[in-house]
Amino acid sequence: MATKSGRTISSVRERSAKSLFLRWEFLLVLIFLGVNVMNISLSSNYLDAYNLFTNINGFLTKALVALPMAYILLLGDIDLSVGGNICLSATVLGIVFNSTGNIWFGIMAAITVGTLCGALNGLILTKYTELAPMIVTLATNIVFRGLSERILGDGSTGGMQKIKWFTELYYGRVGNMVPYLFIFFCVLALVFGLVMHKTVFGRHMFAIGENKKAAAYAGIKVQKVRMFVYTLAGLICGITAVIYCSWMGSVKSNACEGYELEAISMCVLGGISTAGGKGTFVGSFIAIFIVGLLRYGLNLINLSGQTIRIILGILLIVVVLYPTIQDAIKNRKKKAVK
Amino acid sequence: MKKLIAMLLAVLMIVGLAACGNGGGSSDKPVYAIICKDASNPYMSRMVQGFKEACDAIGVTALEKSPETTSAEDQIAIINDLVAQGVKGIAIAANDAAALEATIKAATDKGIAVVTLDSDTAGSQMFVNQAGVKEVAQVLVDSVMDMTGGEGEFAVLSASSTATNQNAWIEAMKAIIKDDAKYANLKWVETVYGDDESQKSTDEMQNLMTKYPNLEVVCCPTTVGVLAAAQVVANNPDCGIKIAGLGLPSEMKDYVGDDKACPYMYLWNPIDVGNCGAYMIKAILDGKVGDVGTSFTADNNTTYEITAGDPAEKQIIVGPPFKFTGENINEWAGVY
Amino acid sequence: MIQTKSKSLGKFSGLLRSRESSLLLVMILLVLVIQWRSGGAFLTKTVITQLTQNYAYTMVLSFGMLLVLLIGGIDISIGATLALSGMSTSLLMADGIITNPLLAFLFSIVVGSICGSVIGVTISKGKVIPIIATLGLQYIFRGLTYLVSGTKWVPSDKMLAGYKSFAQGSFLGLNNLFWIVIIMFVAMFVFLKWTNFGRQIYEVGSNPEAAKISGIRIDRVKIAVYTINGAIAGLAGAMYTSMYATAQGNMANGAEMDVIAACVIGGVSLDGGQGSAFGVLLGATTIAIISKSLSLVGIDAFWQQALKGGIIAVAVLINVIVQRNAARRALEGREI
Amino acid sequence: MSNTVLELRGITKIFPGVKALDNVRFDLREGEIHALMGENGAGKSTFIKVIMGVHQAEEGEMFLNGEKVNFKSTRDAQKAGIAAIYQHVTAYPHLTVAENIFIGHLKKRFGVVQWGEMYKEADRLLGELNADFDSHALMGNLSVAQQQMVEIAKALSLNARIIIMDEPTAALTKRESEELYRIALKLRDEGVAIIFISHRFEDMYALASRVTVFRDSQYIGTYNVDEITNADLIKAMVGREINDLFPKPEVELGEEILRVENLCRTGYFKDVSFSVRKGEILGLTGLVGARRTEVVQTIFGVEKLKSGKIFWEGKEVKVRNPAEAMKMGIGLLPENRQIEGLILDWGIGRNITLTELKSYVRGLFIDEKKENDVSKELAERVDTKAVTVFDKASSLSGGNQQKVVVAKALGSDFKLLILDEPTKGVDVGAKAAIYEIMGELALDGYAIIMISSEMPEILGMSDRIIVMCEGRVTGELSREEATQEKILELAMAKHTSEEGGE
Repeated sequence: MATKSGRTISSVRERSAKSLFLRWEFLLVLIFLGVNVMNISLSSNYLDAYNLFTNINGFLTKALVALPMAYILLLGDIDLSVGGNICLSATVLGIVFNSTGNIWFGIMAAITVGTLCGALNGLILTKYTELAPMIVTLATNIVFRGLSERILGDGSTGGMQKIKWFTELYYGRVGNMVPYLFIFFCVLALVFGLVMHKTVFGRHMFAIGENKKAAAYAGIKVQKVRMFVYTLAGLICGITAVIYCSWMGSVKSNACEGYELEAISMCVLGGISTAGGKGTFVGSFIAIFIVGLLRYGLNLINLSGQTIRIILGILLIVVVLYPTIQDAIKNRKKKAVK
Repeated sequence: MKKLIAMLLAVLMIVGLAACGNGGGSSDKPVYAIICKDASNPYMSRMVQGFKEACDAIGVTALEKSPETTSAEDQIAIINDLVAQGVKGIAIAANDAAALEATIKAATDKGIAVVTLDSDTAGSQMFVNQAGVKEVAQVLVDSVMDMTGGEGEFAVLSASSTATNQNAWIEAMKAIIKDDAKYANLKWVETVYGDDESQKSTDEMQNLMTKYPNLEVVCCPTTVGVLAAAQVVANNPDCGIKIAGLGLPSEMKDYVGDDKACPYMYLWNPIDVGNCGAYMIKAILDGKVGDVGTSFTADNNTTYEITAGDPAEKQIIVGPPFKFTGENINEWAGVY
Repeated sequence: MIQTKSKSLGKFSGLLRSRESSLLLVMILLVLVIQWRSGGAFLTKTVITQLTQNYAYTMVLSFGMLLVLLIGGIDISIGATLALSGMSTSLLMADGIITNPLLAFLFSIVVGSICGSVIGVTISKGKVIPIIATLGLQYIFRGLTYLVSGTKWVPSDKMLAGYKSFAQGSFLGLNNLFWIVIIMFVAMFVFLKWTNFGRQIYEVGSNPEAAKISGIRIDRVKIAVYTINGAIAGLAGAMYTSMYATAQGNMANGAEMDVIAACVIGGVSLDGGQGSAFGVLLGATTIAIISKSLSLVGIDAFWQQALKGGIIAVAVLINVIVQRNAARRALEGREI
Repeated sequence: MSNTVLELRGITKIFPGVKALDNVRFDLREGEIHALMGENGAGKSTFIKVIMGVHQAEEGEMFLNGEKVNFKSTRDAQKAGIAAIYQHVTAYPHLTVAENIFIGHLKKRFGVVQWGEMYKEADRLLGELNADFDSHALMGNLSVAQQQMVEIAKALSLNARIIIMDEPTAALTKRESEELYRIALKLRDEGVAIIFISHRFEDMYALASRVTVFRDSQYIGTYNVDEITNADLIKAMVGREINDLFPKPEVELGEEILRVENLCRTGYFKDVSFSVRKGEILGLTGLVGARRTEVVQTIFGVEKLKSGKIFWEGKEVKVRNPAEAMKMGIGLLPENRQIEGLILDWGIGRNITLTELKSYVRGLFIDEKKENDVSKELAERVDTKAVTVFDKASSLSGGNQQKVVVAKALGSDFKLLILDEPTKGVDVGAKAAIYEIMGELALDGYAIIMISSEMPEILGMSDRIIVMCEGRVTGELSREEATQEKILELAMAKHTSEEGGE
């Protein structure tokens, strides 16, 4: 097959400095620095590393579920059942631990239940592809939380804090400074990021999110990928449940309320577009810390919880409106030119 | 270039917005903080009012923090913030009987005095108990006894199934009824949960009336539940059901009285509880608090006797539950 | 060629008709089972009036959500819009600025429609995906509700007597709030079936590209629909606060989930273009019956949540199976 | 000489990367059927969309009954009395037939929609077209032909003075086409002016008095139907003699690679059997609705099979999904490139490597350098006009997009390539290049199945032609015996094929 007109196509991706600046992640880095500058100026003890890490640990449980949520949003799907899933898995951990007296059985049980709940979502959504993921995961969320309420009744299961090494999962720190959970989260985030951007599976997810039909014709087993991602979300919920029990020591049926919406806000802030297919993992990683530290800073100046919710709401809307504002500026420029 | 300016603008907007927050945390006077159960409960806001008055008297700055959801996680996050801000004392109405222990211990290790009020949790140095669990349960059982005339069906409309206080009182009521033959022919038909929401409490109350036609008394150990129940009874006067429980006088003004839905009810002054919480912090910081069994005089020159508590080791009782009847309800309605 | 069976069913044609009649059948069956299980306690006058009164506001919200779903959108901030409009109206009533109940209802509707139009503009002009726009605005509206009320309640004695008595009053034997539902149903039925704008909503939902080419201004339709939805949420806010005679910060928390479930059970498709006012009325009534009867039927409090989620899932699955069979039958009908 | 009802002068329309209309002229007289002919991609559909206000032309003017007009949307055009019936019907599936007819001009009295009147009026119009369904049916349940009849009824309900029909007979059987001719002639006699777009000569001869020809988005000429000969018309349309357009190399056929026996899928096709050999180009043709795409979708594993056997290299196989088909060596270039063949927002490099990503992995991750180099080589092999491999697929013209899809297929070692309407919506220059590539692939030993509804292409490129009609194989013609008339006759011969109906 000789090349016809000898026209050559360049295959070198040149990184213009300007393009680097305009990427979404740079805006997030800017906001991240802004938040830190604000926090430091507002209260001197923000920079105390120990307290900083304590606070970061506080929102890492929410951040853990943001990792698989980024994958789900990338596929153009959504999962509103993570809150209920963690609550049920944590309840199972408490019950199994109290009945068998062995924390290992509890941990295994929690992770299995979490993964099964995720697989249930996946099964329903891949068998009945016409069903809207929002309504299915909405229903399963109520069912999971309802089951945990059924099991616990008006009491709660607890006593996990008696196992010393188990509480170390959450409270333990390397050199009494950097918590294990923080390290675990960064490693997990790195793995999620690399899988998403550098592996075949990640590229397939981008393709499905961008155009399900074209992905199917290119030989990608779309429903298998969706099934795997929902089950993966379940697994991460199981692990988060274990960490939740290590942190709290006891579980009630109103645990982890609102985790799903928090996780979605973090991803959307990170640039993962809910229309699927766009967005980078680094963005979500930075966004997680923006949301967490902004809350911490605003707490330091004692804004009420509700005002913080308003600020987060405004930030989310401004960030999502940003592309449209950009286009409006571009169009006005084009009109001015013509 | 225009895009870069847009970005800088976004960042400045955030910094500016946050900077207008009310004042920095590092004023010179020591700070006592109070953490409520959630953001929208009138009982809690009265308790905070008492706490602030006491702080002004002691000469410290009072700081009120309320979590976004009624959960232990949010309270833990707030405790961590307060420790980071270097507050001297924390008074907390705990959302969970065990979950806060480790975080409180981290605070007390740093010399911060931590007391619990309204609902207790492990790790607290002192539980400011508005009224003993047994005393509250006793008055509730006695009201039911009196209103049913000694025998008949009654039900309990509680807050949420995870509310530590209400569950403790309900357990104590069950124990009292089991131990004493006097209450033998009281028939406890059901316990339902209104989740401290008007709509759910109203639904549950109406369901009770339909399911148990000859129900005589509904006991509501929560200010939200008792108001909703009273309103339902007031709306269908011929149902012949009496309401007992714990309620705020200002809320229940129109419903308490001999011919009204709620002949009488009990509560304690949340303002006193808040007040006492502040003085307890001062007492702990001054090292006045001895072991169980001893007593001490706080700066508001009232002496308190330390008794054994559960799950906190030490507790003091602010006073017996106060009875509100048709006569004195209006007088107290202005106070809280 | 397929011969459609509409001739035999009189004026209305095939599939849509059959789904609503099957839903009516399911509802009747449900009532009979509940009646049997609850020993006849369900079909009594008091329970029915309570049901129509307590769930009137969710039924009204469902009609607003119908419009939003018809154009292929979604709005999860209606709970927060309801709270904001209800709370601001109650606050103005407590401060004596609003003195007559009708004005209160109108003010609440105005606040609701402002919230709705903000959502509409964000989604249409701002090109933001509906789920994310309403998620963000839900945070903002709920936060504003607390901010406006300073996390305090508006107690019932501060409310206008006429405002509270309206919710309890009845006309020709039916409760006033339920009259609002009936009027809303008739208005929605006429609006969607007989007005030009009503048909445009179906067009935009059924085939947005064709609607755009044929000259319908899509953005204007979207803004109008979300504003109407906001206004309805405002009306529901007034209904809620007049019914429960108090205004709390966390009222109607999570109401949007019940409303979406009601629409889905009522046969409304989430991708737009499909759904009717009659279907939504049936769906909302079914959800009300389920919520009301769970405790009556002796299902203990802790099973309720799990069962409700299960019923939504089953209803959604039945919808899909019915659609699949219809599609398969249409395929087999084709002669090859 | 009846007066001119509609006139357009100097119309130019530019889309990103391509000039769809270049200084085009057209005039239409009252009570006249004026045919508009031209190859796919000649700009006919775009021209109609300019008239109907869907697109605004960058240059040029339009005159309606002498005065200048400019339509912003189809509603303006409808109000001015112009109605259009598109090839891909823009229907509202969830609404009833009556509502689809009266969309945009619902019968209202004091703002209230008069349903009774509309159903009655709709039934009258359908009766006139003697349609076999009534106005209560749901649009979504109707066949393409039925939906087209609703569109015609819609035009009648607007009592439009000018009706534009875009390829109306493409989906109709012989009987239905004659029905359409009857209606068109009746309208013409009532003074309605009709623009009739088609690339089938017998439509033109049956209806039109004048014909205008477009080629490569330019105006070629307007002729009286009875004055122009068939050959001259084709020459005007195609611009070159047929035979030198199709460089079909003589290929010595290899052994049979694929054989299918009585494939069935409920509601789509029944008893479809054929085979294809290495180096052979098998043409698969028929009218719209013949279900050719559905057949290849089943072979490729996108859709499930109800019954029937597939033999690959002699052995019977089960194809459950595209991945299995591709592993065996079957490649499919889908019908609508922009939805099924490409991811428009991605660069052409990533599109090309999508199907064989595994072969670019080094260790755990994708080696982007290798991926870019291989995609560059493949893109150049099919002579794609692009600057870098990172150019977005959406920025390319139709022809170049098709080349990218072909490059994607070349990335894997397929033995059979199925091309579904490979040259649809592609300018003439790119068409020649695609035929050349097909020729070279055949020489390389690939077996090729080409689905097409363009007679010149089928006749020019296929070794053997299978003709289908409404889900049934109605005949097989060798390259020598095949003519346009024979193919058309088979394409409309529902159930009259020799081996007898079902």
